[in-house]
Amino acid sequence: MEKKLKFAFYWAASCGGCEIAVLDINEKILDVVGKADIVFWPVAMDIKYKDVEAMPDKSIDVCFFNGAIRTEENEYMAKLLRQKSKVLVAFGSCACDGCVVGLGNLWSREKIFERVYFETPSTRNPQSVTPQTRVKVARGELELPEFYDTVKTLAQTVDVDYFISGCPPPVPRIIEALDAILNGKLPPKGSSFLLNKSVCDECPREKKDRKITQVKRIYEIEDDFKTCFLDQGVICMGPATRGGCSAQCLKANIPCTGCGGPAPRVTDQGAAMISAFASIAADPKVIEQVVDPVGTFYKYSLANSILRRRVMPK
Amino acid sequence: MTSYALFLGCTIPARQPHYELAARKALTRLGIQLVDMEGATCCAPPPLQSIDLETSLAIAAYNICLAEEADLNIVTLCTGCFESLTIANRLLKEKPELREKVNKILANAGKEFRGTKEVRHYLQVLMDDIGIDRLKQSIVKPLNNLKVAAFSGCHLLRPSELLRFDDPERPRIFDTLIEALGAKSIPYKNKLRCCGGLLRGYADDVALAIARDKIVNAYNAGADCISTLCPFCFLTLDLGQMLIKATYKEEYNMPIIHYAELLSLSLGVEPKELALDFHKVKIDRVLEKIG
Amino acid sequence: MTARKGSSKKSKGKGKGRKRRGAKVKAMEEAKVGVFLSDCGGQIAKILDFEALTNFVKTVQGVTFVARANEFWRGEGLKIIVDAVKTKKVNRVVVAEAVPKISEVAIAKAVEEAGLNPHLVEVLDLKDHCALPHRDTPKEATEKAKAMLLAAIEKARLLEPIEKTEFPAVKSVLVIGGGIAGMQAAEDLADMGFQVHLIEKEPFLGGLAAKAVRFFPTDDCAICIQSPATDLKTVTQTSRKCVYRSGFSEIPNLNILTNAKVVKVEGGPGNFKVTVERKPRYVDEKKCVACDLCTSVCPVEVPDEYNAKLTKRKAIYINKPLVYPPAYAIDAKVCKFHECAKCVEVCPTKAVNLDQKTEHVTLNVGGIIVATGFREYDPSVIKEYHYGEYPDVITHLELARMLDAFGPTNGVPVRPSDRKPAKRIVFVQCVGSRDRRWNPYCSSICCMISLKHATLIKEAYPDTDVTICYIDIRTTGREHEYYYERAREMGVKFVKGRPSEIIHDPATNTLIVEVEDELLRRLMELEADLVVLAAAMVPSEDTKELAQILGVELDQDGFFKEYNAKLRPTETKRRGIFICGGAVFPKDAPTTSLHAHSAAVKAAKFLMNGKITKDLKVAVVNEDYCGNCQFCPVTCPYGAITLEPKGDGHFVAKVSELICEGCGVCVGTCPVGAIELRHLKPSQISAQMKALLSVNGTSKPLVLAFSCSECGHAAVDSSGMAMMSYPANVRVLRVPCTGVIQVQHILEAFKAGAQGVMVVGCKPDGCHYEVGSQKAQKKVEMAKMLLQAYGIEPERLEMFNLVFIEGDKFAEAAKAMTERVERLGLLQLA
Amino acid sequence: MSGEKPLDFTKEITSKLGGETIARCYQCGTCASTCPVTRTTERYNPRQIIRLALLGQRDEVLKGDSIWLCASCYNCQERCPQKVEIADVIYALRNIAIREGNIPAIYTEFANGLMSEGRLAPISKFLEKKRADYGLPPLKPTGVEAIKKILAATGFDKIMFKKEGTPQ
Repeated sequence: MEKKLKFAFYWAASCGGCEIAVLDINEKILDVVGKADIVFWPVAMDIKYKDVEAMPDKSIDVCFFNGAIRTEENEYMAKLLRQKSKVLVAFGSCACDGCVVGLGNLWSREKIFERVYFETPSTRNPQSVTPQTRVKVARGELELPEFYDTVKTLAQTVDVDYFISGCPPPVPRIIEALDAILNGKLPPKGSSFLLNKSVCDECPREKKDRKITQVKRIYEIEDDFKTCFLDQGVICMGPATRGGCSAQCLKANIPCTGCGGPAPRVTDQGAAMISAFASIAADPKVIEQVVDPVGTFYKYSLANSILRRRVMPK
Repeated sequence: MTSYALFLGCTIPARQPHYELAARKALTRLGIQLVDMEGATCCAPPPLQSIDLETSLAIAAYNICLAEEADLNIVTLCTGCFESLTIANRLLKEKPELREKVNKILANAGKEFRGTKEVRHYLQVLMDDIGIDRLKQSIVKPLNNLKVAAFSGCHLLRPSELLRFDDPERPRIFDTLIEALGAKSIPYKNKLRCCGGLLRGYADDVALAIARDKIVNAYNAGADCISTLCPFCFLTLDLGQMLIKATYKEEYNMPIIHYAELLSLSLGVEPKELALDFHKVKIDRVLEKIG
Repeated sequence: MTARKGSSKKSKGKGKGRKRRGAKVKAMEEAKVGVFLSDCGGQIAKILDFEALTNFVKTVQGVTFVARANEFWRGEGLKIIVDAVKTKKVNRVVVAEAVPKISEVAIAKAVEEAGLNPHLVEVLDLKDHCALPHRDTPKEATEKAKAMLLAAIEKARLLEPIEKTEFPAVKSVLVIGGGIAGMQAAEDLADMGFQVHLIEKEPFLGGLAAKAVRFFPTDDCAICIQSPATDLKTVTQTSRKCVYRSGFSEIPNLNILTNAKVVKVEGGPGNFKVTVERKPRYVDEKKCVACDLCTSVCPVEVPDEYNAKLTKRKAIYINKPLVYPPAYAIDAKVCKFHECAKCVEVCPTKAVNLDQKTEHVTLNVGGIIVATGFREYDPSVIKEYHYGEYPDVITHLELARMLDAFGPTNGVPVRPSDRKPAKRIVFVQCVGSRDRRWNPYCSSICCMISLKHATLIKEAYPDTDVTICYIDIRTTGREHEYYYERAREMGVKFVKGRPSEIIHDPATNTLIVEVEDELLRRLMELEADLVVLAAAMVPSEDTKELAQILGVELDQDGFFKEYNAKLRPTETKRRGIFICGGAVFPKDAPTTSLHAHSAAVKAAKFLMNGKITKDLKVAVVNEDYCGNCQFCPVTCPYGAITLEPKGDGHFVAKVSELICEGCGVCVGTCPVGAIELRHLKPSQISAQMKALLSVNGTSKPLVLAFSCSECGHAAVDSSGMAMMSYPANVRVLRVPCTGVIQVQHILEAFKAGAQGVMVVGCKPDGCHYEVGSQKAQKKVEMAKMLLQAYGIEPERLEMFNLVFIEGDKFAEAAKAMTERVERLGLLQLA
Repeated sequence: MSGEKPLDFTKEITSKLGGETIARCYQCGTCASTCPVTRTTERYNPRQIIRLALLGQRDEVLKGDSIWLCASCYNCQERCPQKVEIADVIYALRNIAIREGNIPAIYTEFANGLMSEGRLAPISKFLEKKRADYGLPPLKPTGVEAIKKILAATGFDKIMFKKEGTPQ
């Protein structure tokens, strides 16, 4: 019997949906466990840092890393797993492009703390407690990883071999990736397991006059379930978003919000969509109707955009 | 039964109850329910528009708001009210910026124009709600080819872009309704030209000269009477003949009759039930011809 | 599994239906850049330190040869370049040379002759873009010159050869419309040897001109044309001919189809397949001898449209005076056909054939000329004038028919109501023209038509009282003012005032025209026997339908829209389709002729070689990445992009290499980077941007100005030529059209060190690529929103719309932008 | 025309409700030709009023008698080939004139009626009785209080009654 591969899964700054996506592959998991041992998977197995630290370098064959790099711990684990793994896969939108976590780059650490620990209506914090990296308590000193000011993608932190974007990654693409790994048929380094074409290519909706005369929210239209959302005035990120998801949102009559990240030849997903959008906007008024350009066009990719974060007011 | 908020305006109740009486009788007989409006005011016609257009729009809109609150469309008898209210209603429905401006003013009076109601002239009610066929069937006393010089007044037709009542150069509705009563709507010179009424009080001489033209043209065409829709036209032409007599020493004895009166008569209302004593030029000649 | 970023296999162009010329694109050889520095006769060497520049250039990677001379675009200088290409193995040529464009063309030509692809040349203008405007700060100017040279070299290293291609051009033209415009254009082209198909929707040629009888200002017979070339052997070149005496129909290569209209157009410029529907005439043109026996037996009488319905004609008829073809035709709308068939029986040559069917003819033509003319507006909508209601209110075309000696009243103007001669005639100008309710434009010829008719009447019947009510008399053509003068001398009355109403007095059968004589400030009631309305001239019927079939635009008034009113007045945006005459706007006969000849020349120029040779400086789609979002086809100003099915249910964009003008508006739109310009790749923009911003050497914050190759660059050029000055921190990056610029480029510029970004393009309505400038403006607006959200002052980005003569404004803008950015302080990127 | 600034007056008019279209006028005279007042009296010619206004003859337009002679019949507006809203332009001019104190007496009367009763024509005791005799329902009270609030909000009351409710 062949030697089994060693897999690791890690969850950094993300919602955890990617972990669930791993389970969405259903019976395929049987192939995986048949051919590979999972040596590290904090969400499912009790294992400590020191256990990983103790592993020999490059002893993990493939590490699937989801989540962005938000804290000192995220960064430490990214570096550690890079060191221990032969192949590091950025798994999911957070690891690839920063995703919603990356939208934190619109604020500074201080602002975020202020908001989270003081301002939200549900917060009661009479002692004004905020996270500290070191806190003395009765039983000794506690350590917390530092919360960084800027969210980074995995590739901005360590060298990444492969990417599977998506929030979470589409199941067929995960299966393709696993097949490639299990069969030792890995593509060139730096490849993505998503498709080269955009979501539009897979979308069943009909494209019509391609002229946006008014920006509308989805509840403002009477969707005919046939016509492209953009033709109905609803901003859909499909044209600028890397496909491979079979346009599943659109098939459920929800416009694409862009989780596949930028198209392969594009460095900035939001700017690419803005260029396209502005080019087909009927008049300048339409442009004014876009309320939240970053939230709309960079929902998943702010941390991986050209400018990456907001310049904080002094 | 179709219900309307009856917008009376100022001149009809104050000066021409015979018009109101005839209109109420006729429309009720034809199955239209008229609901008197609480708190209605002046419609803000041209004299007020001359002082301030914005205020006038707001006053007109205020009155439309009353109808919106009562959930009724408005019917007007007076052509002037029809114009003021229709223009305000159209402009405010079609121009959001103007509407916002006017609503800011109306907020002071606790009102908001929503644009949910229509303003109709009672001729439109006759045409659309009752219909020519039903109207004809209701006639019990046809007007025996009475030669009527129809004079709708300017503000039923113009500005046509906003009023959208009838073709402003070739109107047919009023004539059709006159002929439905068995009368004959005769052509006469300058039929669509103004009566000059709005100049009364500022340039009475000019107003009278214009009114005289009207009377003369109808007279020369052999009209038995001039039929009006607007209390102002009525006043100008009816009272005007007294003034013409005094100024020009001419006497035409041209009866001026509101269409509502002709309608009532043809529907079988007895002349004595109508307030015909409000006519300065007596209409006996017409009553005789009708028989 | 796919590439995460960047690299991809190159899609191979397919050479369908055309020949490629020149060397196949060789595998990328190593770039050996030759840099040629012109000091413009020493002039700019006083400002720029050429020693330093030469030394700098020598250190740049890829540069294998550097030379300096007084000029490089001709003479000895050019020989140096040719020599470097031939003997020094230089395969990328960077020339710093002034004389914009002329130098580029001359150098490219020489380089091509030397065996190098002419697109491997990059020319930059150190004189007008650097030395002159920065002459007060020579050191900073030299530093900027280094940046400019570096940018040019970096771009040059990435240049790739661009091929030439040939497209077939069928030497045949379809002319639509048999009025004077169509006939003139057809004749020109046929004389030049093109196969011409002239189609006319009516059964007879002649159009409006045939009805108009005479033309101003010569009062000439309306229906004469130039002599066809076939006659040149015997007749002098200057002679004119009556259409029906010109032998027009016998011109070789001219195929005339009457009763015909275009129903379908396929193919493209140079090679259209046009389907023409030909309705039956029911009379064989070749057999009919025009004997008139048929009309004498025909029992059906209808009002004659040709005679403005003033007379009747039969169901089988011919227009007189005679025009082509000299054969009768049957009006299918009224003929009783086999129920009657009297004409069949009586015809001595058996020419009548009631069983003729509608035919469809397919024509293969290289170009199409639209000459469908205009028509008189039906003024019955202007109810205050009672046209169509009062019989004595007529239009000019109806009057023209009366004034025709062959016409319905044999030349006498009469009151149609009682056929009595009209002794008092009032003309009303601007009926349905210059009227926002109907047609807002001035129909431009009606004043002259009224003057013509007024003088014709006065001449023949001097005691007729003719009054013209006008708003403005417009007599702008040559000799037209004399015509107006003559009318006054002849006693035509002029009332300045537009009548408000025409009233009919039944007692006297007199018309009363109510008008204010503004000059007297008096209301007039002009009594008239006949009122003639100068009705507006509007596009011919079916213009909309034809425009749709042809895929060309109409203007706001419904006429065919020219490509450019000044420079391409007889071309449309669709190449190979030309327009002329009244189809473009109402015109008099001389202007129509002019227009027709112009269209003919344009068509001839387009097709004369039997092929169209073109440098493939066009957009290219990489099918692997195109996601079928269908944005590019709608943004392309030329309709050059279509979607092509891939057979698997998927579609990809396809650029027509013939139609594409290479502006890059599609590139600026494509959200996945699937379209590139062959002549300006994204990598070249990035390389230039980085280079331009890499050498600072000024005390001022760097500003990057994207400028289009047309008005934008012209403004930058003229700024230098006019010795305007602006600081050297402003660096210009040239793109074909600002429409190519994407928001990414702007962000990258800031990232690469620009403190401010300018976008300099044509005026929004004057973009050389139609829409590019407007699209750029919208992108700039959105980019500003984005910058705001990023916490970056949006004022750091600005679009400027300039033209060549606004070099001063470019200098001002550059200064203002610099000051603005200085005021904002150093840009902090997170 | 010395000292007048034509553009300023044109701008003033076009920025007023009703006056927006004045500059489209090309002086064709259709309005004058169709006007029932112009054919009755030399005191009024709409074309001339527009011409004066466009030439900046502000005083002549606003202080003169002419603008008060429009009968608001809209004939001119209906037939104007340039869609100049002539009757509305006249309203706009009157609005400006009234703000500058050129208020014909009849307008003060109307304004008084509106302010005090919410209607332009007062109802007499005689009429009330007559109404009752004919069986007409008693008239509902007008919303005069609301009208007062509207007039206060637009400044109408101040335009017409500069000194504490006394007509100017």
